[in-house]
Amino acid sequence: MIITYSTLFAFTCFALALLMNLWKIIFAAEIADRILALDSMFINGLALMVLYGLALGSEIYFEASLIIAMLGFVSTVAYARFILRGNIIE
Amino acid sequence: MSLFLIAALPFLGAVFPALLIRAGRNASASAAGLTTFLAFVGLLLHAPAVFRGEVIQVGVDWLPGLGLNANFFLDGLGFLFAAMILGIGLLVILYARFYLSREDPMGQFYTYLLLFQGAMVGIVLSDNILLLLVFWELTSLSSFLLIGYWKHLPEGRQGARMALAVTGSGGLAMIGGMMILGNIAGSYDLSVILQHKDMIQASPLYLPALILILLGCFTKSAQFPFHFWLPHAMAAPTPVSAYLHSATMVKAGLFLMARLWPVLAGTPEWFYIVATTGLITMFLGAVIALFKDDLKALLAFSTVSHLGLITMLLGFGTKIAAVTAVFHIINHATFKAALFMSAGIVDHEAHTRDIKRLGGLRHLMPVTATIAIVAALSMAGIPPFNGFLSKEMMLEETVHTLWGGSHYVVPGLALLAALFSAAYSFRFIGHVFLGRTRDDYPAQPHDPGFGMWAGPGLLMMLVVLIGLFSANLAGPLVAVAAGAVIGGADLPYYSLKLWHGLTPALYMSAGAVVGGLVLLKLHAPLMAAWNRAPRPEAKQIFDALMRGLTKLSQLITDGLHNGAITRYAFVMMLFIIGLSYYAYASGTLSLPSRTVQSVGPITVIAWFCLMVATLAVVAKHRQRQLSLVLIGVVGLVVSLGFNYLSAPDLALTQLSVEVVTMVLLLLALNFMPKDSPVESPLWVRLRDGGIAMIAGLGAATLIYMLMLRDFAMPSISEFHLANSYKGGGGTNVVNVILVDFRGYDTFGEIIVLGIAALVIYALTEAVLGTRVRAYLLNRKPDIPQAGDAHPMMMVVATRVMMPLALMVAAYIFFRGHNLPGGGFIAGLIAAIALLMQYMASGFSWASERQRMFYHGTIGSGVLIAAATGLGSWFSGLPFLTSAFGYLHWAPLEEFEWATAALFDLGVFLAVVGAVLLALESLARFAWQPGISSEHAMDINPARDHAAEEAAAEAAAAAAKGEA
Amino acid sequence: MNHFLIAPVVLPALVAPFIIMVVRHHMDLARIFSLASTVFLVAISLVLAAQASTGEVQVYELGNWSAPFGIVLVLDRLSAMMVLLTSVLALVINLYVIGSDWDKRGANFHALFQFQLMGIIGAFLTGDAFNLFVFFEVLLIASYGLMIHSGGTRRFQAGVQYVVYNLLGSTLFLFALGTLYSVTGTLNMADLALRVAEIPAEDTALLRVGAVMLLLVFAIKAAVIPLHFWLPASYANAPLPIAALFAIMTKVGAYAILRVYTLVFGPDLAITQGLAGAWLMPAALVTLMIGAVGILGSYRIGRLVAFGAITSMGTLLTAIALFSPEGVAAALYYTVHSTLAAAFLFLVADLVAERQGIEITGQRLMPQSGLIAVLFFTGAIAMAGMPPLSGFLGKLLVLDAARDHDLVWWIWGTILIGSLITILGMARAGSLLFWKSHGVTAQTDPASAPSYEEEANEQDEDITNPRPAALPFVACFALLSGLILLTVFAGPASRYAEATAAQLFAPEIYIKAVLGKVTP
Amino acid sequence: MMGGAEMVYDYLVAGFLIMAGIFGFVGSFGLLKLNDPMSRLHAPTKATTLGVGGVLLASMLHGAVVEGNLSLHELMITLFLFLTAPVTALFIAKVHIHRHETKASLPKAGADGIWATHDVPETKNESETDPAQG
Amino acid sequence: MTMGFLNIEFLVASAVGLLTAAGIYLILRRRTFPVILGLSLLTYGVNIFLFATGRLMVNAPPILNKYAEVPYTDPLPQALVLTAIVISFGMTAVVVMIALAAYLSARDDKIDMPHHPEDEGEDA
Amino acid sequence: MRLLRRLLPHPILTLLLTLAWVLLTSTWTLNSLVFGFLLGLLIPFLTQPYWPNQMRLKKPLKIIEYILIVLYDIVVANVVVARIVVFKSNAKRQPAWVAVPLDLLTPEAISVLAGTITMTPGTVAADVSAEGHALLVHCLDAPDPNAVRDEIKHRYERRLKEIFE
Ligand code: NA
Ligand code: NA
Repeated sequence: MIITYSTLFAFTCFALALLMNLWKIIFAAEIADRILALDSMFINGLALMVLYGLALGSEIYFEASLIIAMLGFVSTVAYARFILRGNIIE
Repeated sequence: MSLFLIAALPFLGAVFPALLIRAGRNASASAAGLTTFLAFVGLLLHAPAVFRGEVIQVGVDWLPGLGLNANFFLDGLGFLFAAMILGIGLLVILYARFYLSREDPMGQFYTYLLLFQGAMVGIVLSDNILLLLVFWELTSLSSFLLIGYWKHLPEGRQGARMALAVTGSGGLAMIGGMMILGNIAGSYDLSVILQHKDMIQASPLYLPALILILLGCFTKSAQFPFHFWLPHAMAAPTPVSAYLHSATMVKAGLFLMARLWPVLAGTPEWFYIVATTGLITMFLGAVIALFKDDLKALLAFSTVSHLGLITMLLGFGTKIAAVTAVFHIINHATFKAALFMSAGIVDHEAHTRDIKRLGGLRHLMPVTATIAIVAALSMAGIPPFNGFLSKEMMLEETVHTLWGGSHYVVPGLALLAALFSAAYSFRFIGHVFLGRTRDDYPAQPHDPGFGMWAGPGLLMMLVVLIGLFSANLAGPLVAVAAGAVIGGADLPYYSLKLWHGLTPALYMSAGAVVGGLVLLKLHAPLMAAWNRAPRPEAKQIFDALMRGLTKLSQLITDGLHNGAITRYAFVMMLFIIGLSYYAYASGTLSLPSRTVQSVGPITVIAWFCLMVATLAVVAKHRQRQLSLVLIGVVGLVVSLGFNYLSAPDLALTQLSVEVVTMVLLLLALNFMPKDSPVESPLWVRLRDGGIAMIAGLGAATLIYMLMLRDFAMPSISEFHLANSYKGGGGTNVVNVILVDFRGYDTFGEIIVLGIAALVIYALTEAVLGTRVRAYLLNRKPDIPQAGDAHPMMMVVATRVMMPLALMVAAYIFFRGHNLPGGGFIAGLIAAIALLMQYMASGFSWASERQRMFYHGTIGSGVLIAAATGLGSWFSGLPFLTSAFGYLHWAPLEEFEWATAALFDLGVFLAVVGAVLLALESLARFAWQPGISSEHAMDINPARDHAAEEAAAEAAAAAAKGEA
Repeated sequence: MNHFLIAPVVLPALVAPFIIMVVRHHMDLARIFSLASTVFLVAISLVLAAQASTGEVQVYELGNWSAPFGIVLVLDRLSAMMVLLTSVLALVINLYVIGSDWDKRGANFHALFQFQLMGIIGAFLTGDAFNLFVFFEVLLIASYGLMIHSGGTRRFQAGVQYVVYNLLGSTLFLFALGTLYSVTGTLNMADLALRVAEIPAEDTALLRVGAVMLLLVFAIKAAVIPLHFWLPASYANAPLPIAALFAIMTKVGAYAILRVYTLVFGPDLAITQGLAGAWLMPAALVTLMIGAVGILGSYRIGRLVAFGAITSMGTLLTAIALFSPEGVAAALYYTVHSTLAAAFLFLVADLVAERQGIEITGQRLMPQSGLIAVLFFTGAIAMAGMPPLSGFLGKLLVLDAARDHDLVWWIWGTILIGSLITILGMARAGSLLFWKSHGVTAQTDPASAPSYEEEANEQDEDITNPRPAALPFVACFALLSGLILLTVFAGPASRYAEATAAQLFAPEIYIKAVLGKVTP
Repeated sequence: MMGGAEMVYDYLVAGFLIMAGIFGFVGSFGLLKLNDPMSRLHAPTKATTLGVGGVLLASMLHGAVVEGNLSLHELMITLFLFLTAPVTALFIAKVHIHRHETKASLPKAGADGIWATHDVPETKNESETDPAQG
Repeated sequence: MTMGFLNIEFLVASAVGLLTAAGIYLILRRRTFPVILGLSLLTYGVNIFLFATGRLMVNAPPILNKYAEVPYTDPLPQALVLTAIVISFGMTAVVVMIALAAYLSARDDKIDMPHHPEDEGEDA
Repeated sequence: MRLLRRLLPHPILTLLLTLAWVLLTSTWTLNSLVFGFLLGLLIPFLTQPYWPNQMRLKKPLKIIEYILIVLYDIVVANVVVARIVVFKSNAKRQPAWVAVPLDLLTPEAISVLAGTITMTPGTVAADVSAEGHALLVHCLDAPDPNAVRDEIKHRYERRLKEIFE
């Protein structure tokens, strides 16, 4: 029971975090903030995924989380490198 | 000789002149002459039978399903025409040998001529109207080549195109008419059709068929109002004119009217259309001919007039008129061919054919003058020449013909036509050959060699002989031919002779001759009046029409296909939406059979993120990098959604594909503008938005309604769920479907990837082979670059992250058959792992360290997948049949093996190769001198330190050495 | 199990990777392998055609999974005919490309060419709707590569449009397949046919949407107005020998319409009434007319032939839209003709373009113009459907098949008037190309020539000095011989077409062969 | 009936979850609230990471106790995050420095004189060979 | 806890609709880049559409469970979507490269081709 | 020995990868261990060109101590940051740049230090100097930047110097 409620709490927190990230992505004045917000969004999404697996008692969703962690990093670096160098694989 | 051979000989012969021209002009001409001669002899061999009234028939099936058979038959009419075509053809070949100059490609000429001749022979021998159509259109095409033979003359190609346009369109109309005719009669065989007069004339489709067929005949035979093309065809060399206008091309229409006379003629429709057209043409042609200064133009319009005459006769629909028509066909062929050839000789010798610049030639070229004068007198209807005979018979017929209740219309106009006809004939004689000898010819004319005048000379003999001994000489031929025209019925009474007594026709003839002389006398003032009179110039009208048509076509074509894919796509959407909506609205929809499933707030928040991000992409699409970030959000949420909705494989795939795509787009964006300008006006944006919303609404409604209903029958995927483990050896049903149940799809899919990489590679080669390369080399970055291209921390992190990522790839690969994953995702992750390395230390640095042969990787992936599929052949099983089993090696536990894993390896390799090849291509675009760094990271104090120490040591050593 | 069915797909799928792995840098070897593969394809296709001509429908169960659960290949007269046509055409074009060195003007030509064949043949043989999608994509992506082969600005620009337009088509394909699967629960075409027949009458709307979307997908491939816009620029800007190969690609669309709308949504099926015939016929007629008008209005040779291809698709679809055995038989005969004719004319157009550029108003003197003029003239005759070549017979067959149709006058009128405009357009182009080029006076100042011409010339640098190779002419004459054979043996050819049409209108044979049953 | 040990586990899991939620929220909240770009970088890189760490711990513990199998999957994700978060932060900081900081607005870079992001070489090395030709 | 009228089917359908609409709108823009973005969005839309044709289920992944009788979602559309994703990935890569090539060659990324009207020539 | 170094270029990485495999598969079986080890040998062998130099640790066991310290710092200091973020107004907060001169030389060590700085709350490693002899650190709220610099050098860099150099 307590786990259910705490899971729901965590769900809500991360979902709200997602919304805040989205807000920042769209309305930030700075590209750095947008990249940052997208990175956070990846991580918050990952958290939601893990929470979902926890709530369902399933391990099926683990790979997705793993991939999100990896790909969030790659895309953040790619976006940042684009700003820094233009060519991201020079 | 078989009719097949007769019809085929000219076509076979057409090959030789073009080939033999290298052996000389004589060889070429002889080849042409010989084949024609052979065909002519072959034809004559049938003469006895034909004159006995027999009909020779041969045939084979060609396209029996359609009723198109290669059936030929030879009756009197066919014989007459074939004889004219081949006989005059021979003379033309002879004549042309001497007429054409050295510069003219003679081989081509004879080839075209024989093609044309073959087509004509085909028309007159066909016993199947579809076959006849084949030859009919062939005459249009081959005459196009003949008329345009002198390629350097603009008049040549214009005349050729005009002839093709007019006769071609008539021919197409005729196709329609013939199809109708065949459908009424139930057969396309002429011999059958000719039996069904009543059925055809009673059919409601008789009139359309008649009009369409007549359109073909009239255009071909230059009947009013289609007569205008014929004079322009005079741009052709004179032998061509002689041939086309005496015996062949223009006679084809007459032939067909005669051929179908038994079933089409005799109705009021026939009479009023055909006779009236003929009458008008006859009159008009004669009048215009009088005012032509060009010899060939004069003859051309006289041809028009005489064709009108024959058409009118056929149009009368009476048997005796038909006989007269046949007789005049023969006569006209003889004198007109002789006249054209004479005119050609004049042109050839005097270098002009302008009547105003000619005169008195009888002294300079007596032989030619004799021939031309005799033929012209025949044309004028002067006894005792053959033209007189048929013309008088014609006048006689007009007297008996009522038109719209009037006795006078037909004879009156016919008389006027005869009068003008006499006048232009006299002018031809008088203004060219008679009169004072001139000394201002462009060249000094004299009679040509025998070869050139032999043909017209022979024809002149015929003109005279037929005139004198018509009953004996032409009688039998007229009889069999006319017998064929009137369809086997008994011939009416007629006699072919010069003197019929004092008939109205004689008075009319006399009147015409006198009137003709008067007109000639008055020619100068009449000509002046004619030139003053406004009249439509057919050529200009036609030209304007054609130019207009071409312009209109260009306008339509360019207007529709203006290169704007935005518009193409819009039209496409509109059409798809419209038809889909129609399909939906015209069907029936049952009530939902499933209930909706409720959702929690978290899901709604995720959905909200997706929707907002999507809208933001649209709103911010001009800021390209931002829109890429936003698409990243969309991809992330979609992946989360797939996971939420029980599709972990999809989530993995979607996410990895999205990241790789994003990287490719960023790499491409590096070279492209970073913003899109505002280009479409507001209304366009509203319009596009409107159609987009309708399409979106449609897609949403469709899937919503689909989701609320069950499958009409159980889905085949129940089988997949039930057999995935038993038959495929895997618990991840999606993967088993991909590598086993539907492995063939996956095989196609990796080939798509492989091809994509090949295309990208080829494209890169193509682009970098052009001046784009120089541009790229000199290109300055359009956003300022920061220092430290390869940060130390990134490099160090990658040294651990990349092996870990590869480990993850291996993990995803090996477990895919039973749990989410598989070769494709593993391939993408491996590629992303390498991408990490490229981002850390640069593509050049990394690829110099480890050469990857991307082509080889892709190729081996496809080959492995294919080989795995082929492996099952050895067990006698179909392509891509999988096998699996379990291995036990002590002390390890049981391993599962599956050929599907090998197949998946192919997938893996293809994916890795494809992604990396794309990355490599983009790296090549970006390559600039100095881009490749020597070190993995730009900043490395340890390296500097070591270098300093080494330098210090070296300095110390050097110092020691010095010491 | 008759492995011949899969052979024409697997062979190029093996040869292509082999070429890119092993002989990528050896053009001669690549040519040999590519050519050998194509020759083998012809041989295999002949075997398949012989097998299919017995009237038996053969099925190949991939992965040893029976239909409808796995993917099956199906060989019937229609697929055999299309495969044979494809491989013969491919062989000829391969010869041409080798002879004219087109394959050296860009990378990876032969591999892409083999994959292209694999895609086309795979599409003809498959019995599965989703697999058809996959092979459509294979053939499309290969065609993207071939279309932009050797590069050039306009080619790239046209390439972008071609890809984007086709991606829209592919998306629509997925929408259609999803809808059909969602309603019926199957993807196998024979199984679809069975299930569609069982759909209750009160629930047809969604199925109808799926059916019409599928038809539209094929209509895009078949270049039906107003979905044809991708064609002119793509074909005109592709290397012309490639455009010649593309002559078969529009036929893939026509084939798919025939297949699906005789097997699954047959003309007698009540629930899909009004979806195909009602609009397809008028659209086909307009297509025909637009193509003809385009021929008359074209000022570049590639574009001229491209519109010729559209016209012939219009004619072909007119015949298909009759949805009668006679119409289909006519359509099949015409398919063979128009494929050969369009390919032939594209090859001749390339001969011309190589010698005097792509502009129809060109003033340059053309070497070997006599022979090429003859070829062009013959090609124009074939394309316009004039006698004596098979196009005329094909057209007569179509006209004859249409005689009982409600729109018979429209059909006849359009076909005949369309032919006339085509003839006029071809005559105009031919006389400007070949007759005017002998003219002594240049009428336009070359300095004022528009820049895109330079662009076009830049792509083909040695247009004034083509190698006097015989192979391109051999290829042209091979196609011409094909046309002549099709004319001479029109009887047997049309009998095969009739038998094929009869087989299509008796789908129970196909269904029985695939599923082993004819009722669910 | 719930045993005492399980109860402890439950509370532990719940504690982790609540901590995770708070940190996750704070991380993204900071992104909104903090007013200078470099400060904004702090919140998500750390708080979010820790938030996820909490979730992962909770998941691991939950798996071990409730499901009865010790799954260490989550450690792998944690490892990834800890490896990547500093690099992510570095890059975003570099973006900020590149676009908004100058040599003067930053503290002196010790003996090296300049921070790497500002250290743009004036000329490029021309001696490299062209891989496109190879 | 449920959200009133909202249900999974509605959320998915509206997502399909919006992605499709946004994709089409961007495809109708005049530069290659937004068109490619539009194609990406449209691809998302159609993939979700295709996926949803198997009907939606939560917590029923098509991974066979040897130990318990659990419901499975329809695996077939998932396999189809996977194939479609891969194919559209290849297509996107190609179109990006061609668009880049076109841009670099023409130095212009307009997607509509410049139109050259007919030169005045001899028509008759 | 040389052969061994080529086959096993980074033993620690091999161990890490083997561990990763076991973590991934989450099955403690011999199969998993053997397979993971094989991959752990294979992958570093393949990626060796990208990590050319050998990394040597002077005092490997000190790592554990270091990790524990850092973990502790992370947890404790996160709470501090959370408080600052949520409760401290922007006006009162005193963000600052700090330049940290480095004694460390090897990239690995510097990277670990920078990572530590970033992961421990309140500081982010933002850049290195042009030659790598200083780190640029940003502090979220540092009334005394010098104290931050000293703590970094004392608490982390010193330990890393021991471990790595
Ligand atoms: Na899988
Ligand atoms: Na697949």
